[in-house]
Parts: sequence; C-alpha cells; structure tokens
Amino acid sequence: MLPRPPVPPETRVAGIAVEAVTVEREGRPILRDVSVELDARRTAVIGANGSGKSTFVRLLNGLVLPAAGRVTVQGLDTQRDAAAVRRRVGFVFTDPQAQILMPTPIEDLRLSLRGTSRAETERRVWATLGEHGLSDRADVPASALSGGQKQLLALASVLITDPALLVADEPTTLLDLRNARRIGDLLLSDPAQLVVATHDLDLAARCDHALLFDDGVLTASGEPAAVIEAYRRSCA
Amino acid sequence: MLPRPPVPPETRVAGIAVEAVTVEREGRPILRDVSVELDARRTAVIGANGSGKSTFVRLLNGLVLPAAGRVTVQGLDTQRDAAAVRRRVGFVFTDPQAQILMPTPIEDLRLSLRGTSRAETERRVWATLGEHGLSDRADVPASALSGGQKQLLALASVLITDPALLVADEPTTLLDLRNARRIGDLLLSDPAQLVVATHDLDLAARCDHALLFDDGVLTASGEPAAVIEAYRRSCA
Amino acid sequence: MARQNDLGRDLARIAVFAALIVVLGMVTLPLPGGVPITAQTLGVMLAGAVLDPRRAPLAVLLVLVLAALGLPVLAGGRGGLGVFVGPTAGYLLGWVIGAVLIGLLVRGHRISWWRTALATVVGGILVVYLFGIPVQALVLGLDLQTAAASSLVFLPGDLLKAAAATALVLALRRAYPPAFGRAGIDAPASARAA
Amino acid sequence: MIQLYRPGASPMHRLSAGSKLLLLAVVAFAVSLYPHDAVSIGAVALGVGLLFIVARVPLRVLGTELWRLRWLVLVLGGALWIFVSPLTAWVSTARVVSLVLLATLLTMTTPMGELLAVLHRLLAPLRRWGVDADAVAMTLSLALTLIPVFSGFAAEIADAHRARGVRIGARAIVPLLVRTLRHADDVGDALVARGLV
Ligand SMILES: Nc1ncnc2c1ncn2[C@@H]1O[C@H](COP(=O)(O)OP(=O)(O)OP(=O)(O)O)[C@@H](O)[C@H]1O
Ligand SMILES: Nc1ncnc2c1ncn2[C@@H]1O[C@H](COP(=O)(O)OP(=O)(O)OP(=O)(O)O)[C@@H](O)[C@H]1O
Ligand SMILES: O=C(O)CCCC[C@@H]1SC[C@@H]2NC(=O)N[C@@H]21
Ligand SMILES: [Mg+2]
Ligand SMILES: [Mg+2]
Repeated sequence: MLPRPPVPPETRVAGIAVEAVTVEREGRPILRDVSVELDARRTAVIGANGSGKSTFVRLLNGLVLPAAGRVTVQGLDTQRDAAAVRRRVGFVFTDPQAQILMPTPIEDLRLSLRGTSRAETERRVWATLGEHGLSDRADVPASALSGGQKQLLALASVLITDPALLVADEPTTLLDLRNARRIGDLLLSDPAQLVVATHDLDLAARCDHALLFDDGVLTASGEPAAVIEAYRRSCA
Repeated sequence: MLPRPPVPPETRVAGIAVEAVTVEREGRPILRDVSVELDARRTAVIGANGSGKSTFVRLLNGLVLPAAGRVTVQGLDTQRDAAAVRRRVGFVFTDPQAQILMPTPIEDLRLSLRGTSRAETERRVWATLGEHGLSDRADVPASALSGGQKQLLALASVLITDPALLVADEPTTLLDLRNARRIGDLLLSDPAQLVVATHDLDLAARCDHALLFDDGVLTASGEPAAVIEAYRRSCA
Repeated sequence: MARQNDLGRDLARIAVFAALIVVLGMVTLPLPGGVPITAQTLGVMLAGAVLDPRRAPLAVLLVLVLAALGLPVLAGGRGGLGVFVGPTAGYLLGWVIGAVLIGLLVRGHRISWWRTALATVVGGILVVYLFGIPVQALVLGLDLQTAAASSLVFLPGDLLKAAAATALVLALRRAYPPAFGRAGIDAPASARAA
Repeated sequence: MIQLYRPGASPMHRLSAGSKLLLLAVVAFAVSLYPHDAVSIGAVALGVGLLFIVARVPLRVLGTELWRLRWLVLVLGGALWIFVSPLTAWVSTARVVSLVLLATLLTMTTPMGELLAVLHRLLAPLRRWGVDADAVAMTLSLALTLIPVFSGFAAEIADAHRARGVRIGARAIVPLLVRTLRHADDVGDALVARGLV
C-alpha cells in the first residue's frame, strides 16, 4: 500500500459541521440523523452501493439539501448561503465527462474563472494547463482526451478556483493504477481540506480519517484502518 | 484476497486463437502484432488506460476487426462468420446502462431469447430472474434499478443465451465491494470460458491466466500473480 | 460485421434523437389556436443537422409512431391518433420533410455557421410552415391568410431556435467531431475518445 | 413520464393491445370530429373517468395525471374563455383532456411489449417496400429506454453546473448531446454484441 502523503505546510482546514441531518427521496429517508464534525485534513467516505456516500458528499456543497438538520462549511449554511458555499467548495465527480462543460480544455478552465480579468485568466489558465501536463492539448476536443487526461482536466478546473474544501465522489474509479495514483496524489497533497467518497480502499487508507455509511446511517467514524476493517467485516 | 472459485464440472473451453493481429485507428496502430491462444478457463486482461484492453476483448466477438491477422473462436473467423461468432460469444460492457435495451428487466431478458417459443421463453426468463434475485423487479423501469442490479441484469441477459465464451470489459468498475464480488463470482464460476478486461487486480488474481498490454503490445502472458507483478513494476 | 456495427449505431442514434425530441416536448407553451409553441422544433433542427438526410427523418418519424401508439410524447404530453387529424398534423409532416432538407443542405460540406443557419431556417421553419399552415387552415376552417397571419406568433421563437441550433451544432462539432462523420465509427465510443 | 404501465388484472388489462389501440383510434376520431355541446363532452369526460375505475387505477394516480395537464388546462382553457367563450373553453379543454387521459389509460394497462407486437404486425406488410419491422420495433423500444437515461444525464449536467456555480443555459445542451451521443454509440455496440441487428 502507498504511504500517506505528508500534509503540505500551507494547509487549511475549512471546518465542516453536519448536524442531525436527514435526507429524503420519494418519502424514503436515504440519510438518517447524521451528525459529524470534520476537521481532519483528509476524510474518506466508504460504504456499499446505495449506502448514501454520494448523498453525503453532495450535502457539503449544497447539491443535496437536508430535509432536517443543517450543514455548515466554514460557518456558512449550505442552504442559506448556497452561492458563498459553492465558491469555497470544489466538487469532483466520478465521470469527468459529466463535469467538462465546454468543448475544449482551455475553454473549460476559463469557465471556472468567469469574472476574473482577461489577462489574469489567461495567465492562470495556462499555468494550470502546464501544471497538469495538458498544455499541448489545450485546444483539442475534450472528448478526445484519454480517460486519465479527462479526469485531470476535471480536477484542474476545480483546483484553479483555489477552493478551501475539495469534495470528490469516486474520482479514481474509471482510472488505471497509474492514473488513479496520480489523481489520488493530487487530491491528497492539495492544500485544501479533502472529503472523498470512494470504493478504493487503498485511497481511503491514505486519508487521515474515515466515515462508514450503511443504509443511510453513519456507522463508524475514526482512523481509516479501523473503519475499513469494519467495512470489510460488514461485507463478509 | 479471495480464493479462486473451483472450475465447475461441466466446464467448456471455447478455444480462441488470435494470430498476428494488428488494429489501426486513424492511421495509428492501437494493437500491434498480437498473437496468443487462449485455452485457459478464465483469462484476465490487464494494463494501463489506453493500452488496448478494450480493443483486444472487442476483437473476440468481432466488434473490432483486425487490419491484419485473424481471430477465431471455436474455429470460426470473427470477420467471415460474424453472426455465428456472436451467437457463441456473450459480451458484458462496463456500463450496464448501455446494454439494457428494453424499458424493463423482463422485456430485456425476453429480447435475448428472440426466436424461442413463447412458453420456453417465459420459463427461462423467470428462472433467470429468480437466479439473480430480480424476480420482484421484473416490471419496474430498468432505470430505477440500483447500480448493482443493473449490472446483474446486463449479465443475466447475456448468460440466458448460454454462451460458450463470455467476454467482459471491466464489468465491476462501477460496483462496491459486495456487488463487485457477487458479479465477479458469477463470472468466474460460470461454465462458459471467460475473458475479462479489468483494472481490479483482485479479480485478475482469481483467474487462471492473465495477459498484460502496454501501448498496444502484448507484453506478458502467464500465471496471474506473475503478470500482475509485472504490471505493478511497470507502473512504479 | 462493419456494416452491422454501423447498423447498430444507426439505430441507436435515431433512437437518441427521437428521445431528445420527446424530452424537448416538456418545454412548451400551449396557444388558443390548438398549435403550441414547442422546443421540439429545436430537436428536429438538431436531428437534421447532426444526422444525415436518411436518418434524420427516421428519428422524427419514430416520435410520430410513438405518438400514434398513444404515448404522451408530443408537446404538453399529447399523443394518440387524434393528433393526426388535429390542427398540428401538417406541422408534424413538415418536421419529417424539413429534417430531410436540413440534412441535404448541410451534408457533404464543412460545417459553417451560415450554412447551418440557412439549413435550419429553410428546413426547420419555411418547410414546416409550408406544410403546417394549410392543414391548420383546413382543420380549423380558417382561410389561408388568417392561418398564416396567426402563425406569425411562432416566428420569433422559431428564429431563436434556429439560432440556438446553429450555435449548438458548431459547439458540438468542436466538442465531439465523431458526432457527425462515420470516421472511426466502428471503434468503441469509450475508446474513441479515450 | 413514459413508464406508465401498471401491472394488473382488470378487464382493461385483459383486453388485447390490438383492440385497445383500435378502440382508442375510433374514439379519438369520433370525439375529435363530433360537434360537441357542453353535455355531450361532459359525458365523454365522465366515460373516460369511469374507464379508469374499471381499470382499477387508484384515484390518486388519476389525480397525478390530471395535475400533469394543469398548464394545458389553464392556458388553453383560460385563453379560450377570455377570447372566445366559456362554452368553447369547456368543450375544447374537456375534449383534449379526455383524449390525453384515454391515451394514458391505454399505456397504463398495456405492457410496452404488447404495443410493439401490434406495431410489428401492422408493419409486416410494408416489408416489400423495404421497411424492416424488427428494426423499427427495436428502435422504438430503444427510444423509450433512452428517455429516462437522457433525463439522468441532464440531471448530472445540471448538477455539474450548479457545483461550479455556472448558470444553466441553452449551452448546457452541448455537453448533454456529447454525453448522449457517446452513450448511443455504446448502445449501438451492445445491439451488435447481443446479435440483435
Ligand atoms: N433522486 C433520488 N431519488 C430516489 N432515490 C434516490 C435518489 N438519489 C439517491 N437515491 C437513493 O438513495 C440511496 C443512497 O444513494 P447514494 O447515491 O448516496 O449511494 P452511494 O453510497 O453513493 O452508492 P454508490 O456506491 O452506488 O455510488 C440509494 O438507495 C439510492 O437509490
Ligand atoms: N476510434 C479510435 N480512434 C482513435 N483512437 C482510438 C480509437 N479507438 C481506440 N483508440 C485508441 O486506442 C488505444 C487503446 O484503447 P483501448 O480502449 O483499447 O484501451 P483500454 O486499455 O481499454 O483503456 P481503458 O483502461 O481506459 O479502458 C487508446 O490510445 C485509444 O485512444
Ligand atoms: O405537438 C404537435 O402536435 C405539433 C406542434 C407543432 C407546432 C408548430 S411547429 C412550427 C411552429 N413553431 C412552434 O413552436 N410551434 C409551431
Ligand atoms: Mg455514489
Ligand atoms: Mg477499456
């Protein structure tokens, strides 16, 4: 197993409070009375298909709103201060295809910086393309990128906004060993606080904290090794 | 790691011969001079993103045709005898959503048995639904199934045709531990010969044989443990 | 073989555009004359511009068959055979012919904005009105001038839809070139872009 | 919206798909052409309501279906009321609503497979003009299968916009088309792989 990357010196912890949250869909609770404070630098969220991982991470940027209870990020309520929360939270989806909104990589990065001055935008866009090894692919159709490059682009267009909190929903599932590791390393070593839902237990083990969901209930929260062990037992 | 399931007694090996095959796209070779005979019961195909795994497994049912060389399954040429090959080869895709062609599970299974008598169809359809725990979901919209159930249905609609060779392209990537294991067990213990492209090295380790691709070239073929080790080294 | 692969993808693309037209039917504004303003014409224009002149009308026909089967696939959740004797019947026929024409006008040329705009205006508006207005007049018992004048309410919306279709087609060409050609069409979609 | 079928054993369910389609066609034709007055169209609407009861469709479901038509009723009915007359408003709205509900009832009580089988029989004679009934039936069910998939993609793309704080506009159709077309190509491959074309 790979080692946990060191916490970068300029680390920030955004501070997340989930208080007695219930989420319902079609009259059925899909998260039940979840309370947790997340102050660890890197938190993994694990559990079976349908246990509520995606629902939980989507709470953190207001893509899903609680039916009861409340969620705050840096003291901001995801419901009341939705716009402010979204400016601080970057979200990475499983399928980069769902997240790349513009025809080419460079346009997609520019989209993230709407409102910034033109010169500043170009400077940051090219810097980011360079950092992620995408400079020579700036103008090709995004659909022509390889799977790994697509996920790099999706991540880049989130990181370029310099979020305080990075939330990712199974960002490495579609990738091979090398690409999964590269994306994993990028996520784990970014200065932003990280919450990542994942089926990849190696990735989970490299976090500082882990949460386990089972059928909408938070059943464990603690050291990754112990939580992963609990998950394996529950699957046996 | 999970043990390799025993080979079922009524095992058949279809027999696959890939002879000096080259595949090109846009003038670029994406498989180069690949020759291999597959007689192992269960073969895993591993390698990096873009190395040619999907291209290779798609050769086996004629979804991709060689630019040079030839591919035979049970002595049938995938190019000349395409229809006959497809009747013998069942193909499972990564995204079950792409493979479920009818609005409901029961209709999708019936579709696989087109041409069979009505009574026989109903008998086999219900038997298969039962086997895969989908009886009570027979009539719900397929889009309302969970991820694991969708993959079960996709697999069921292939197994119901009783193929001699089962080819799967990353069938467990979108699944959690329990579902991945369930689908993996189903694939590994089916009496049909199996060829599976996968990033899941645990699944690969449970096969009898493994192939490693690197940039369109077959770089290793042999005992899974050794081939996986070679893959890990190449990624380091 | 190669031909079969193409057939499979043909069917799937026809089905996709039919589904798109159906989904766009949820954006609609019923009007007193019985002919609604509907985003479905945008779907017809897109089908015509993206598919070829043979497949585009099939996508539209598919929607009409679904409607004939009684499914609520037309604007405002309408369907059933009644539609084909109603005031919109001519427009529906116009969609089919218009889709062919758009395909013919854009096919075999490099996609340019003016050609796409021209095709969507001619095939997606003129032709549709050409078939739609007379039938509407007939069914509602109006004279032709009145029917034509009353259908002027559609024009601003339809021009907007033609503009949108043009912009979308151009963006689609940059985002996903394989959408248009058959180049590399027998490769796995996932791999083609991988 | 399309998955309307509700399994059941009512007389409406047991009636063959062919006869139901024929009946619907005849009724639609007759109701469209007959010069209605307030009472006759009321009788038609009542008749349709009764058929829902015969089909043992819960009233709640009928309510949902009516609710779905609220805009049609409000706008069509409202406009006719103001510009023409309350009587025309009642007749036209009741006619449209009755026919839509009747069509809905047919789809609620008939499995799609049976409808397709009828279509298949209807198309068979067209073979000599090059119409492949199998391919048509297949494409029809594909379109139906794809509609919810499509909506799912649309929801994902809307989420991506919201997550990135981007306003959703007509542009959003581009990523949706890309997503859907790629999916369509995969579906095409599956058709081939399953030996269906
Ligand atoms: N919009 C919705 N409507 C109805 N049910 C929903 C909806 N969204 C989620 N659910 C249900 O909520 C439950 C939790 O879903 P969620 O996606 O959070 O699970 P997950 O842990 O992310 O699963 P996976 O590992 O498959 O991604 C599931 O049972 C799912 O079916
Ligand atoms: N139609 C095509 N046009 C151009 N290049 C293609 C096409 N199809 C495949 N390729 C290229 O062929 C190579 C092999 O692709 P393939 O999908 O077989 O890889 P893979 O091993 O399955 O990767 P992954 O792990 O991402 O699924 C890739 O570099 C891909 O870009
Ligand atoms: O749903 C139907 O039955 C067909 C509707 C036809 C509407 C016509 S098409 C041209 C014009 N533009 C619109 O937006 N509506 C009309
Ligand atoms: Mg999830
Ligand atoms: Mg692949």
